[in-house]
Amino acid sequence: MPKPASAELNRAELYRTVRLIRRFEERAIELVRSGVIVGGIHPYIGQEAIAAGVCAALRRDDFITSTHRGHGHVLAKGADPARMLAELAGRVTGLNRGRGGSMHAADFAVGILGADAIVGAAAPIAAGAAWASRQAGADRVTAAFFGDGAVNQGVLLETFNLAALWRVPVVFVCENNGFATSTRTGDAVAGTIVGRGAAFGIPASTVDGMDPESVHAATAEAVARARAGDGPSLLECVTYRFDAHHTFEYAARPRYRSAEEVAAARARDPLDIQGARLSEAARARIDAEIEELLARAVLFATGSPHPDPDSALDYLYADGTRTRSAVG
Amino acid sequence: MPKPASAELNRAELYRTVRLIRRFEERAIELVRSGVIVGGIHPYIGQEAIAAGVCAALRRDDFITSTHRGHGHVLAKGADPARMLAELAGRVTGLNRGRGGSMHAADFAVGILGADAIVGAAAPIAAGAAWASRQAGADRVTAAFFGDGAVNQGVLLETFNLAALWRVPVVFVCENNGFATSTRTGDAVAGTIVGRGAAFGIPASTVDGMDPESVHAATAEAVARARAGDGPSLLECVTYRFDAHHTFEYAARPRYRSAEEVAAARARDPLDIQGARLSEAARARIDAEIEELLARAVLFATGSPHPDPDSALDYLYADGTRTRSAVG
Amino acid sequence: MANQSYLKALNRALGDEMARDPAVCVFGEDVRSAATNVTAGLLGRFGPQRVLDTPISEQAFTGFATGAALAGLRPLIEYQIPALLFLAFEQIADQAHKVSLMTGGQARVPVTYLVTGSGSREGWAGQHSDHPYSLFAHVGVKTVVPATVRDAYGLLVSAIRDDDPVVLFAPSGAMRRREEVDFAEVAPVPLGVGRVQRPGTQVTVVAIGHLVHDALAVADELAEEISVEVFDPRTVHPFDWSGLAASLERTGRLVVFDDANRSCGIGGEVLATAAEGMRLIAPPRRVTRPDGAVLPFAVQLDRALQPSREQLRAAILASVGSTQLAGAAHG
Amino acid sequence: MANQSYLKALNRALGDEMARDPAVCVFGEDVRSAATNVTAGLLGRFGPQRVLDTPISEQAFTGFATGAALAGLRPLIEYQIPALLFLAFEQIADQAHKVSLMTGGQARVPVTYLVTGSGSREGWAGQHSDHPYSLFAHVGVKTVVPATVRDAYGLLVSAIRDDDPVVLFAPSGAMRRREEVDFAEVAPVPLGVGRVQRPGTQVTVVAIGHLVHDALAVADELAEEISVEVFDPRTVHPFDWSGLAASLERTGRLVVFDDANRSCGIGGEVLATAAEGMRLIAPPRRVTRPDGAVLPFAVQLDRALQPSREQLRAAILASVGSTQLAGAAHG
Ligand SMILES: Cc1ncc(C[n+]2csc(CCOP(=O)(O)OP(=O)(O)O)c2C)c(N)n1
Ligand SMILES: Cc1ncc(C[n+]2csc(CCOP(=O)(O)OP(=O)(O)O)c2C)c(N)n1
Ligand SMILES: [Mg+2]
Ligand SMILES: [Mg+2]
Repeated sequence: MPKPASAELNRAELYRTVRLIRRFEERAIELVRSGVIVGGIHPYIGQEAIAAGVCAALRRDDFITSTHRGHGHVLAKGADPARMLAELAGRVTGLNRGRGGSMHAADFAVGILGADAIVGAAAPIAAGAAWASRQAGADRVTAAFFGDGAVNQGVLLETFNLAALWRVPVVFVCENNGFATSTRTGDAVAGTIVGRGAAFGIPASTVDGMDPESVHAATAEAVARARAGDGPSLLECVTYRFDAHHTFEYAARPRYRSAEEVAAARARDPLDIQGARLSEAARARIDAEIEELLARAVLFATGSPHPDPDSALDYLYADGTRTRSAVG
Repeated sequence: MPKPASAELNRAELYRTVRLIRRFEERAIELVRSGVIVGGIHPYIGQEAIAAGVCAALRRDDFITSTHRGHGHVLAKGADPARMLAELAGRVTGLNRGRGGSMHAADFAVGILGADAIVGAAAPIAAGAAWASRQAGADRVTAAFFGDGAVNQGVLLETFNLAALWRVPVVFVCENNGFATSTRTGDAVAGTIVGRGAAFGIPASTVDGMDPESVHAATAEAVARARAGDGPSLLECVTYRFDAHHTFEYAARPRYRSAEEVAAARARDPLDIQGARLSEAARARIDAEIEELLARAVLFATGSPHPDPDSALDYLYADGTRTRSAVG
Repeated sequence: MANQSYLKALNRALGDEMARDPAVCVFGEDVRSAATNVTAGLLGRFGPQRVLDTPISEQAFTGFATGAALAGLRPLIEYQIPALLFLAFEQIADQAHKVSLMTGGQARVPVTYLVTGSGSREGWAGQHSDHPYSLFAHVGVKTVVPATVRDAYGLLVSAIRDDDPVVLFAPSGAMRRREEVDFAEVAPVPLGVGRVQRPGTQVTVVAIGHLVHDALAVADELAEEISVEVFDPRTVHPFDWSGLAASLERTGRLVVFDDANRSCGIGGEVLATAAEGMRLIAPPRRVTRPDGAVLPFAVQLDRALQPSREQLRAAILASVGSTQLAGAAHG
Repeated sequence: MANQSYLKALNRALGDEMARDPAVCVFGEDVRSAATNVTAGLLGRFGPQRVLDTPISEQAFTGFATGAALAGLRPLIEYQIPALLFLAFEQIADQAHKVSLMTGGQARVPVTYLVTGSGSREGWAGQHSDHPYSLFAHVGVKTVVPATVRDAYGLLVSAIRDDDPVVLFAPSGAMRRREEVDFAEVAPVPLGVGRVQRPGTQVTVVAIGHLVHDALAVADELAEEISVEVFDPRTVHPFDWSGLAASLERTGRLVVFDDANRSCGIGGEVLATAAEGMRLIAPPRRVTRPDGAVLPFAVQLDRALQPSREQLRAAILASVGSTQLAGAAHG
């Protein structure tokens, strides 16, 4: 397994990413409450170690596809937090010019092919992009993020087969956070998640999804295998969703899990796990830096203009085709 | 494993079914050539042991779903060969009143829920019918037939998961005949077929699909498990398609396999394998009986009326709803 | 009489039918916890054998419901997003819909597909904002889009009792409506029968789903100048053509108000059918989403692509060709 | 000039584009053995890295092509049956179609979806006989239905070169057509531009796909009595509305001939759009499949539900309201 240039730097970097995601989500939730972000978000809080660990093992030119719970992936892959926040606020300065929002952030400049609101639907897209990269002679790798719920989607399993058959350089990252909305993983998944990868001959392993360094190590191995032309891997990162499935839950107060259960899970917080590996001073320095960065991001987002309603059909067709509008 | 009432009878019965299917297909191909059957058929020749063995282990009130290559399943489950042939010829006396044809024969009176032209699409329907039977308190079992190509269809894998989770009394029968049209199983399936069942915790085994008695024995076990409430099973029946993917191949002379390969496979013919277990006399008696039965079936089919064009929209809606026709 | 919500009407209709007919069962994601509230209380009343949480496997559980129907049950499936119907499209349009004809009438598939929250949900972006009822009308699946609390109850009851597959779209834009209604007194609303929600003499506005309420509001605004009839088809397939013809006999003018993409939508179908043989004294008009629209995330853009009251107002005025048109244009 | 078939036109266009642009690759079932013949010879010319046999996994390989397009390739997918588009509907309508707008123009998805043999194939029954082009027009995916050998070549070339997803339906009813043509001299046919296949002055017949040829035959039959213009839109989305308007300026009468289900089909869209604002001196008419039709297996029933020349003839006569109508009715 390839060692990072400097383990120290890597430690701090991983903590920095986890902290950035955590605080970004907390600020975003404030903006949902204050109405700046319309429609709510699916908070990534508790799962930060996965995005941080996976993306730390990727190059800038590697690709990822993300999910409805995708803020962490996008930030970890290197998108500008200010433009990400502007996207959540529906501003023209957003990553998608305000066309995508929380569930669809994309930034092709850093290899983020987009986040998908349809469970499992991005997996074949990731595999196709990975395959095409290899056809072009690049050693680029693609990581496809998805939840435990996605392993029950036919298209994901079809994609496992294609990726294995054609030795596609893709890393399948399953974030098993215990639930698909209110449904427990065990009530929806017969057999095991890793077993589903193994059935297609895909090397599959279970990883501690609360520890950024474990995730990074496992991903680095999978990425090395993919770059070497040895095909796909599946990582089941075991984690827990600390917050609501979606911010709409704040109103609904769901009964699918107890406060005790959540409290117990929170005892292993990726922020503390990685933070404990740094000196107090280093940690404080990073925390302060991130507060400032996010303060600027909030100002940037809230200060950016809303899109012009007359531009609503822009980009509908890539070649600029214009069809009929609403009133003929 | 429950022994059949009489092994002797069962032997003859199995041979009789194999012989019936083989000769039915041969007569049907003649009718395709003579233009009585329009659109051609997907011959089941070479795979008869599977339909015969599986259906011999089922009760009359058990259900099956079939495929585009379904004549054998339908005959083995007990549909009237004459009405089946009339269906292929598009006559009002056909099982589906001429509305379904070769790929869609259904006979609810003997538990045939229908054949499906879309690969894999009938599997969830079979599982749902099986589940509903149990809800109704019946110990009915459902067998779902599909080909090796179907194991790459997402809906089939989703169905494996549902059936395993809910312990549905369904037997998944995969007929691995070596090809999906012109594509070899090995070029389309990563890992193994039984491994795909096992991944969902479904007991899965590979069976000699050329021997009716092996298929019967394996199916009887799976059926017993399902009736006992122990859930689904997967049987991979290894066989070989002796004839064309579809009769259109007769014109196309495809190059995806050699004459030698076909000849070698034909050396193990289910008809001979089962025939060798009977006395010459018994075999001759059955053969003669079947010739007569099929001769009558051909007369019945060719002598039956074509449907009235004015009835083309009949049954479009089960409640008789009539919508607008072609010219307003 | 009590003040009831549209959501409650769906929940009540489903509960009443489950109580009335043991063959009715429910499949869907998070139906036990009732994430959308449509299935609230059903698990407790009817138990886990009739209220099933499914894995995220739309194709399989849609086909599963078809099989259960073939074996005698009357399943209802809840889909949390309209786009999920795209995943199940083959199982609905090519399987469930075709069973009756292709088996020569041997079988029926009484399954109800309930979409909780169709059309735009502000802030949920393009993959959560489709309004694809016209796709089902084209393939021929019975399709209903209730506008009112009463009809949400009456149409869901009829959909569940129907012997064919039926898709029911519950528009997000109608979900929060409330009406004074006693469900015990609401009769099932037959499929294929529309309703004049407001009588008028000069122009017929055919409005679909939640837009019925906007149409009524615009009709009230214009009441001084123009007498607008608001026709709510309630079912988009099969459509109540005789009801529409009767309305056009009165008014002779037609404007359709349809929150779906323009080309090949039900709005176009209504114009086409009226033009073929109904009374029209002015060119028919429609107010729809643009061709091939994808609703962008930002609220300003999302709203810009949905049909608006202003657009309807202008279309009505143009249709009547009244002097108010000039007035509206200038003022 | 050589006598070429429609199938050969597709095969030649694909081969020419693969030779011209190394980014073009082909995915599909049995494309190497060329089960449908559309891909005949391509494996030998371009090798296994550009001609890929896929497992029977329509959803995955459709999404796979989207991803390959995002990474710079121009995939073409062949589907052996129109119903297979239903399996991939979410990946096409909800993913590929929405990428450009939802990413704010960051990405494009140049994928071509080729359906070899759409509409009825005698003797293949209901699941092989759909003609669902109107579904794609409704969601907004560019959709072409070539009628002639030249257009099969010219439209497939344009579809492959287009930067958006494009569905091309090759009707079974057109596949066996032959024309004298030199492909080297055929220019790409721009999407969205129709063609007057036969000029006329009294009535415009808009015919889709293979029905263009039936329309021409009927126009010839009627030539003595009526001057029929046959307009072939070639692309159903985006539609050539100005071409249609120009034709109606000449004729003022409209009959659409469309081998798809009636409700919410392109036939209805053409009538609606014409009724909204084009010149019409008689009520527009359409000849289509019935509402929600499922084609039964038996040939007599299959044909009974497809639009016929007799129906078109009657519609033209009724539209022109000529005395021939009475004649036709009585004789
Ligand atoms: C195919 C599909 N079905 C249903 C939904 C509705 N939905 C949104 S998120 C979600 C749960 C997803 O669970 P999981 O994949 O575990 O991701 P998590 O939310 O836990 O991060 C569901 C059912 C959807 N978006 N896509
Ligand atoms: C979902 C789907 N994709 C493609 C087709 C076209 N097709 C018809 S039969 C066939 C091959 C099926 O192979 P297999 O499942 O092994 O069954 P077999 O023909 O060998 O009996 C294909 C690709 C189809 N009918 N359904
Ligand atoms: Mg989860
Ligand atoms: Mg096979």
